[in-house]
Amino acid sequence: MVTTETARVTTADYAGLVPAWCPGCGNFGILNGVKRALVDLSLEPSRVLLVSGIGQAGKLPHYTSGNVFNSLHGRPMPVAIAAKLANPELTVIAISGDGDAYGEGGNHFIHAMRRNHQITYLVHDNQVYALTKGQASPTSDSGYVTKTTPQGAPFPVNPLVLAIAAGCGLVARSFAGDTNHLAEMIKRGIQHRGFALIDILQPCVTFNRVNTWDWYRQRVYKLDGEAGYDPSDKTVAFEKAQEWGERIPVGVIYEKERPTFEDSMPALAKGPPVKLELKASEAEPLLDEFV
Amino acid sequence: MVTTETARVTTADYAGLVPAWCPGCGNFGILNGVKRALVDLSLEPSRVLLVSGIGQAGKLPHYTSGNVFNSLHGRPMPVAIAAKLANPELTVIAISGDGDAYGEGGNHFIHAMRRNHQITYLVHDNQVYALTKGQASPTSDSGYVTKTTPQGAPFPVNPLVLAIAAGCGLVARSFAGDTNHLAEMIKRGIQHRGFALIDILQPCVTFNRVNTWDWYRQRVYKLDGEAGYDPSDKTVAFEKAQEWGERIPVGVIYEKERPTFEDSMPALAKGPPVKLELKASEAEPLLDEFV
Amino acid sequence: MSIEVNFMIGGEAGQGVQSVGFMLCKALARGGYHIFADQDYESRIRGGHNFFRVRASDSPVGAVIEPLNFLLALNRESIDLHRGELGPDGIVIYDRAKITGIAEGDDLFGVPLEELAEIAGNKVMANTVALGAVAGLIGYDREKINQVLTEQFKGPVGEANIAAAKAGYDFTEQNFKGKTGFRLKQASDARRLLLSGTDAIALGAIAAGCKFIAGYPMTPTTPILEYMASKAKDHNIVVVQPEDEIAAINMTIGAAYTGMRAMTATSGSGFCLMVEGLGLAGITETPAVVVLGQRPGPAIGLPTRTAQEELEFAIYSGSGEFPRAVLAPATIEESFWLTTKAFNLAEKYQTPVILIIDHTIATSYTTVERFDLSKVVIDRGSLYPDKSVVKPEEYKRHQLTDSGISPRAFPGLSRALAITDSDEHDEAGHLIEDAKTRNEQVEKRMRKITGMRNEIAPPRRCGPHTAETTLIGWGSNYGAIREAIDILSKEGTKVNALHLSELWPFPADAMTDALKTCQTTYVVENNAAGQLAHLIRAETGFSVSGRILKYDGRPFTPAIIADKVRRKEVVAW
Amino acid sequence: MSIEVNFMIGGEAGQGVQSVGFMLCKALARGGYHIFADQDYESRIRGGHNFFRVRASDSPVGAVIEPLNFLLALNRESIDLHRGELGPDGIVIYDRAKITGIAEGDDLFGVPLEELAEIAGNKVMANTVALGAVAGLIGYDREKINQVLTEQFKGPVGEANIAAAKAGYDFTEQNFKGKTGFRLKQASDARRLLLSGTDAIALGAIAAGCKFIAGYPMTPTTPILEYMASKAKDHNIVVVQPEDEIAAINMTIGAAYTGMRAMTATSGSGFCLMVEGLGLAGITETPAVVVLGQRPGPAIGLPTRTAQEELEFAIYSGSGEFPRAVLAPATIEESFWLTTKAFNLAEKYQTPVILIIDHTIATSYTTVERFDLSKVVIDRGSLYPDKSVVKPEEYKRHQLTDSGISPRAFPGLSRALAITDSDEHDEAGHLIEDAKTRNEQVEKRMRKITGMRNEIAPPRRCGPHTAETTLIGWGSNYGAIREAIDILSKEGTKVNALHLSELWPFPADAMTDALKTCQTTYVVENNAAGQLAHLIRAETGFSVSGRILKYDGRPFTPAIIADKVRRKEVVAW
Ligand SMILES: Cc1ncc(C[n+]2csc(CCOP(=O)(O)OP(=O)(O)O)c2C)c(N)n1
Ligand SMILES: Cc1ncc(C[n+]2csc(CCOP(=O)(O)OP(=O)(O)O)c2C)c(N)n1
Ligand code: SF4
Ligand code: SF4
Ligand SMILES: [Mg+2]
Ligand SMILES: [Mg+2]
Repeated sequence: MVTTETARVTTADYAGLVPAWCPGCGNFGILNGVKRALVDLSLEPSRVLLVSGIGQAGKLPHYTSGNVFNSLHGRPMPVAIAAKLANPELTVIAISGDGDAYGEGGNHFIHAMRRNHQITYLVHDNQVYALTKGQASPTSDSGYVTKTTPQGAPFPVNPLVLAIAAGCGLVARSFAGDTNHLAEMIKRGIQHRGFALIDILQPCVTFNRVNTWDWYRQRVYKLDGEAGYDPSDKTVAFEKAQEWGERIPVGVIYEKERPTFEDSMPALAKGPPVKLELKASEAEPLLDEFV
Repeated sequence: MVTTETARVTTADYAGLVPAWCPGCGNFGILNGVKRALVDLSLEPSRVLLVSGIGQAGKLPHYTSGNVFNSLHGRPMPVAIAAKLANPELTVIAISGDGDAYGEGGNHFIHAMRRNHQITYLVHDNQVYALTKGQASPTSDSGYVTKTTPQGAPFPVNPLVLAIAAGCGLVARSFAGDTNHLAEMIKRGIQHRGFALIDILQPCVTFNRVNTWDWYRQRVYKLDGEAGYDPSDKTVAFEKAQEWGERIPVGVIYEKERPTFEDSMPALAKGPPVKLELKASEAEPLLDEFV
Repeated sequence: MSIEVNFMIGGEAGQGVQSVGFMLCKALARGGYHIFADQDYESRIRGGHNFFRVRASDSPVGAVIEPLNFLLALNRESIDLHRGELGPDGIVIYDRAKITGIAEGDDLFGVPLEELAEIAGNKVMANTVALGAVAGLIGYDREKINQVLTEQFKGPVGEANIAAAKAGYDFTEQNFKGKTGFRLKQASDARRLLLSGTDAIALGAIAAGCKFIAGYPMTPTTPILEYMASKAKDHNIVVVQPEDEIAAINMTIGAAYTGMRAMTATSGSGFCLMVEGLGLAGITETPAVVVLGQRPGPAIGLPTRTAQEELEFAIYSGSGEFPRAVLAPATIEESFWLTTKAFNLAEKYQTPVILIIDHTIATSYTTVERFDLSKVVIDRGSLYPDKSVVKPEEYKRHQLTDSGISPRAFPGLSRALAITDSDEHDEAGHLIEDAKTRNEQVEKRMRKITGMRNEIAPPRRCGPHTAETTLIGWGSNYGAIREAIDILSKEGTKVNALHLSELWPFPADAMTDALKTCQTTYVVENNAAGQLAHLIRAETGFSVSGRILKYDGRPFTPAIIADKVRRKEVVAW
Repeated sequence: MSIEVNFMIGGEAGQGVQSVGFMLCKALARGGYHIFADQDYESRIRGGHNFFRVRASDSPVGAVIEPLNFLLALNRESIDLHRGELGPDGIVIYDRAKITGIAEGDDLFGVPLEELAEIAGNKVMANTVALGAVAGLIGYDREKINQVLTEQFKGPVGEANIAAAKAGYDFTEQNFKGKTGFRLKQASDARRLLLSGTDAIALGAIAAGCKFIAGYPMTPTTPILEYMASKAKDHNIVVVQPEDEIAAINMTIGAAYTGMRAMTATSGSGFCLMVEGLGLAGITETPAVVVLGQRPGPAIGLPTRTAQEELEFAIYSGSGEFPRAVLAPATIEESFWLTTKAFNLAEKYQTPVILIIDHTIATSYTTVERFDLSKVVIDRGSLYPDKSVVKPEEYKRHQLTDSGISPRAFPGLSRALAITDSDEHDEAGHLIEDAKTRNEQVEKRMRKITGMRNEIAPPRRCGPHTAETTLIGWGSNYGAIREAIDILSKEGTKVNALHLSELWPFPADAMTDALKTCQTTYVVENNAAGQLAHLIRAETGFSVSGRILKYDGRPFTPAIIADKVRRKEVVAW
C-alpha cells in the first residue's frame, strides 16, 4: 500500500507482528487502544516514534507500526526525551511496564515529569514483573506474595500520586479492558502540551492471580462520571489519586499545563535540530575567543 | 578519654577533622546540629553509623565521630539500608546533598521511603551542585542560571512533596541557620519508627548567590508556631509542603507511623543478623530437599 | 556396556515442558542414574518453542549429546523440529488425537495423552500422562514416578496425577511392550542430589554463611534470589529485591561492611549497573560476592540463552584499579564449592569477587554426590579483636600491612570505629589529597593480589598428558570438551584439555608451564572474540593456534567440538 | 639560545590562583610565546593548597618541567612547599606584610600586594597586583596585561584592575630592576589559540557538527558541557543536564538514533553508569561519542588529579561483544582532531566511540596554531536515501552487508521506519530467537571492526629510528616523554618513543612492526598495573621490558621519566 500524506490512516497501517503474549493478557487491549488512538489522530506511522523498555510491555511496538526504539530495561524515557528534542515534529510515545517505569526507571520518571518533556508515557501496570516470571513490582499491593517476597511485598508506590507530586502535567489512569476509554486517554496524552502519564491497569493472567480481570472490573469506575470532579485542582487530584482498593478511579486525575522543557531550549528556535546543516565553519568565530 | 557505656556523651566525643568547607558555609550549622542531636540522645559514637554520599555534604562524617561509610555519589541510601538490616541496633543516619539525594540518588530516595526503612536521612539542600562548582541541582529554583543552565534551570523537584507522595513516615524541613531547631528535627527523625527525611536549607555562600542566608532568613518560619497545624493529615501536609517562595515553612510537615521494612523481615527475628553464627551445617537439611 | 538414554521434551512455553522434564530427571536420579539436563526456551511466557533435554546414564555425564532416544512431543512443532535428531531406534511419543498429518514412521508412538488425562480427572494432566508413558516405555519403576508426583502436587491433585501417570504407563506398556530396546531398571542405590547451577550457588552461599542477598530479577540468576528468599525465614537470611541493580550492589557492600557475608546476583545488563559498586568495594576494602550469569549480548541480546561474552568485562570493569577475583565454575558441582571459595577470598582479601557463570551452568540440572559440608571452610580473614579499643583513634580500618590486609572491625560490635571512604583515604579511613598516602594505599591494595594469586587453582588438565591438540576452555564447556576428547581419542586422535575455573588473578605461571607441552591449541568459547585466548596472551604472551567459537546462544555439544577439531574448523587469530 | 620561563602561582582555593595563572598564560601567549600550563588543586572550594604552573617558551612545549624561575606565592604554604623547586636564579614574589618569618634569602622579592591593591581600589585585587609585579619583573609589555584584564573584568572593575596591575608592575620595576636576568619581550606575532583539553574537545565537537550533549557534572569533563551550554543559543546546541549519567548516555543514544551528532562526557564513576548504554549503542548500531576523563580511582579516588587507569575498562566494558573505537589524544591539539574523528568513526561504523583523556590533558592549557577548519571532515557514513521507501517494510535498519554497515534512516525524516531493538533482532529490527539470524547479526556487527581497524592510526615514533631504549606511552604523557628523550639524548643515551593515540581497534600489525626494531622497551603510564603494556601483550604477544608507573595523581615531568630510565627504575613484569 502506498501511503501518502493525504491518505486516510487506517488500522491496517498499524498492523505489526503476531504478539508473543499469553492468550487473555491485558496487553492485547492496550495494543488495540494504542492503534485506535493513533488512527483516530490520523498520525502516519512514520511520524510516530515508539520507545519502549524491556518486559512484556516493552514488546508492544513490534506488534504495531511506526518508528521503534526498543531500549533497555528502565531506560525508554531518556531515549524518548532526546529523540523529541532532536526532532520535535515526531510524536513520541514511551512505553513501559510497571517495573520498567517505576522500578528500574524510577529516577527518569520523576525527572522527566518535573522538567515537563513533551512525551506521552504509557505504563502497562500489571503490578508484577511478568517477563521475569512473577516477582513483586513497585506497584504490587502490600503483602503480595511472590518468590522473592514470600513475606509479602512492601508498601507500593502510587504512580499517580508520585506523578502529581513530581509536577506531571497530565496524570491519567485507564484500564486494558476498556479500549475506548484507553484510546481516549492516549489521545488526551498526545494532545497535552507537556508530559502525560497514562498508567494502565493491565491484568497479567499468568502471574498476577490477585489483580485479575475481575478484580479490576469490580473496582474500576470512570472519573468523568463523577459530578464536579475538577482535575485542575491539585489537592483534590492528590486525594483522588490515593483512592485504591474497593474503588479505583480511571480517567484524567490531574491536568494542568505549564511550560515544557522544549519551550526553554533556545536550540529549538530554528526548527528541529536534526534538520540543521552541519558545517565545521560554524566554529570559526569561536576560535577567535581563544586567541 | 576512655568512654564507657555509662559515661556521659559530650560534644567532645563528636569531635572530628577540621572541615574543608568555605568559611560561612551553611554546612557548619548542620554539623553542629548533628553533634547536638547525637549528644542530646546520649548516643555513643560507636553505636552510630553515618553513611554519606559525595559532595560537600558528603564530607560531614569526617568532621565528627562515629562509624563512617562515605559512599558513592547518589548511593548512601542503599548502603545505609543494608547496614541497618545487618545490624538494627545501629543508629543509621544517611547524609546527602540535594544532588546526591534527589538527582543521582532519586530512585533510591523514592523506594527507601515507600519501603519505610528505619533510616534518618539528612539532605543538605543548597539548591546547587557545590563540589562540582555550581551547576543547577534538582532543587534549584526555576530559572536559576548556572553554567549548564544558561537559559535557567527547569521546574524543580519539591523533596517534601515527593516524600509525602512516596509514603515517607516523617517529613521535615529545617534550616542550617537554626541549630536548635535542626537538632530537634534530627532527634525527631532518629526517634521516628521508620524513614525520616530532614531536608535542610543550607546556604552555599560560594555558588548560590540567590538562595542566600538572608534569602532564607527572610522566608523561613516555624510550623509549630502555626496554630492547629496537624502534621498527621496527609492532604494538609501535601499543601503545606508546596509552600515555597515568600514563606517557607520549617518543622515537621508530615508524620505518620506505619510498619517498617525491618518489621516485615523474618530474618531479623533472632536479633541482629550480623551476630548470627555462621555454620556450613546449616545447609544440611536443605541438601535433603534435592535428593 | 554403559546404559545411557537421551530424552527430549518439546512444546510451547506454558505447556509444562520444564516441569515434566524436571520430574523425569528426579525420578531417574532416584533410580541411581547420573543426569545431565538442559533447557532451551524463549523470552516469552506462553507459546513459542521450548525443549528440555534429559540425559541419563549409569556413569557421570556433563553435557547434552546427540542423538535422541525419546522425543516427548507436546506439540506439533516439536516433531517438525526435532524428529530428525532421533537416533536409529528413536521414538516420538505424542498425542495422535491432537497432532495429525505427520509423515508416518516406525518412530511414532501415539498415546492418547489428553484423553487419558481427562479420564484421570482433567486434561491439563496430559503432561503427567506423557511422563507415565515414557516411564512405561522404558519399564521404569512406577514408584519412583509416583514419589516425584506426590512431592510436586499435594493432596488430591497428587493422587489424580498418579492416576494420570499410571494411565500413560499402562498404555505404553500394553501397546508398545517390546517395541523398544531401552529398559531402565534401578542403576544403583546412590542418593545423589539433583541440582541446577543456581541451586548449587544458593546452597553454597548458605553453607558459606551468607545471610544477605540483594538482587533485582534477571535471567538466569533470579532463581538464586528466589531460593534464598524461600529460606529466608528458616535460615535468617535477609533478602531484598530493591529498585535496581545499583541499589543491589550497594546494599551488598553495606551489609558486608557491617559484618555480614553478603552477595548479589545478576546478568550482563545488571552487572553494567554494578561496576561502579565494584570500585567502591575495592577502595573501601569491602568483601562483595557478585554472581554474573552470562547470556548473549550486547545489551538485552538473547535473554534466555547461553554465552561467555563477559570474561574481560568481569576482569577489567570498574573505575580505577583494585584487586578482584573472578571464578568460573566448570560444573554445577564446582559452582557450589567455588561459591564457598568466593566468600573466603572476598573476606580474606576484602575486595569484590565475581562468580561468572554461563546460562548453561545456571539452568542445567545434574546429579552430584551429596556435598560433604564438613569440608566447607568459612575463613573470615583478619578480624580486629573485639573490645580492645580504648581510644577510638586506635583502630585504623585501612592500616598498612605487608600483606595489604588490614584487620576488619564492624560498626557497632565494639568500640572500634569502622571509618572508610570512596575517596582515597589514610589508614584511619579519612579522605586525603597527598601523594605519599595515595601511594601507600594503592600499594597496600595491590599487594593483596599476590596473596590472592597464591590461592588461585592452576588450570586443570584432562585427558592424556601430551596430545596433538589441546582444547582450552572455561565455564560450562568443560563437560562437552571432556566428551569431545573421548570421541576423538576413540578415533585415534590424541586430544587433551586445559580448563580454567579460576581466572583472576590469572594463574599465569601455571598456565605458562602447562602450555609448554602443548602442540596445537584451540580455545573453545561461547563468544565471537575469543576472550579467553586474548586473556591468555595478555597474561602469558602465548598465542593459541585457533579458536573454536559459538555465539548463537546454544551450548556446545561434544560432537560439535569433535567435529570442529577434526575439520580444523577454527577461527585463526 | 631559546627563551624559556617557568612560573608557579600558589595559594589556597578561592584565592584566585587559577585566574591569575590563566591571565598570565593569555598575556604571554599574546606575546607570541608557546605555553604549557597545568593545574594542581584539591577537591574543595576554599582553602587547602592549589598551584598553577606556567611554562612559556619561544619554541613549542608540551609538559611542565623543573625548576621554577618564578614562584608567585599568595600564601605562606606556597613558599614552604615550593621554594625548594626554584632554580639557582629563582625568585619568590610574595606579600611581605602578610607572610612573615620565612628564612631570608636572595630569592625573596617582597611586594606589598594587598597594600597596593587597596590603594588601587580594593584589596581583593592583590592577585592582579601580583600579576603586574611578575610582568614588571620580566619587563613584559604592559599593554598585553591590560588587554587581558579588560577582557576578564568589564567596566570600572577592569579599570581598577589595570591600576592594580600597574602598581605591581611599577613596584617591581622600580625596586628590583636588574635583580633578575629574565626579560620577556614579544617573541613573535603569532596569534595562537590558548586552550585547555576540554576547550579543544568542545570546539572539536562543534566543528564536527555535534549539536546535542547530555552530561552530568563530573571532574574533569564538566567544562565541555559548560562550554557547549554557553554556545547553546547561538549555535543551536541542545544541552541537557539530566538526573544521572544513565540518562545522559541514553539521551545521547536517543538523539543519535534520531539523526543528530550527539555526545556525552564524564569520568570513571559516571562512565561506570554508562556501560550498559554502550551495549545498547552497540546492538542498535547507534553512534555515540563518550568522553571519558580519567582521574585516580578506584571509585571517587582523587577527584581532581590525573590518572590513566581506565584504558582496559574503556575497551572491554559493556555486556556482550560489539565494535567500538577508543581514541586517546596525546595533546590538546590532537584532542580537537580526534574529537572530529570520533564523530566520523561513530557515524560510519554506527557504534560507540570513546574519547579517553586524562585529567592532565583535560585541565592543562597550551597554545596551538589556529585550527584550519576547512580540514575538518564531516563524514556521516552510509545514509538511506530519502523518500525512496514505498512500503515501510522496504527499509531494513540492520540490513546485512559485506562491510557490516547498514544505511541509516532517521525517524520522521522520510517514510522509512527506523526500527531497532536492544534484543537481538533481524534485519528489520524486530526481536528474534533463532540461531541463524543471531549469527548473521553478530557477524555483521563484528565485520565492522575490520573497517574501523583500517582507519586507526599506527603508533607514532618520536626520536631516532633506532635506540637503546624505547618509551611507549599514551595520553598526556606524550609531552613529557618527548622531552625526556631530549634530556637523555643530550647525555648521550639514545632513546626514542612509540606513542599510541588510537588504541582500539588496536593497531596490532603496525605495533608489531614498530616493536621489531626496539631493544629495551618501557611503557610510561599513570597507573599501577601497566594497562597499555598488558594490552600490547594481549594484542601482539610482545612483552615490554619494564614499566615506568606513577599513580600518585600527579603528572610525569620529563625529568622524572629521564631519571627512571637512567636508573632503570622500572617495574618488571
Ligand atoms: C538492567 C536490567 N535488569 C533486569 C532485567 C531483567 N528484566 C527484564 S523485564 C524485567 C521486569 C519486567 O517487569 P515490568 O517492567 O513490570 O514489565 P512486564 O513484563 O510486567 O510487562 C526485568 C527485571 C533487564 N533486562 N535489565
Ligand atoms: C557518578 C558520579 N557522578 C558525578 C560525580 C561528581 N559529583 C561529585 S559531587 C557532585 C554534586 C554535588 O552536589 P550535591 O549533591 O548537591 O552536594 P553539594 O556539594 O552541593 O553539597 C557531583 C555531580 C560523582 N562523584 N559521581
Ligand atoms: S506473562 Fe502476564 S503480562 Fe506477560 S504476556 Fe503473559 S499474561 Fe501478559
Ligand atoms: S562551595 Fe558552597 S556548599 Fe561547598 S563548602 Fe563552599 S559554601 Fe559550602
Ligand atoms: Mg509489570
Ligand atoms: Mg547541593
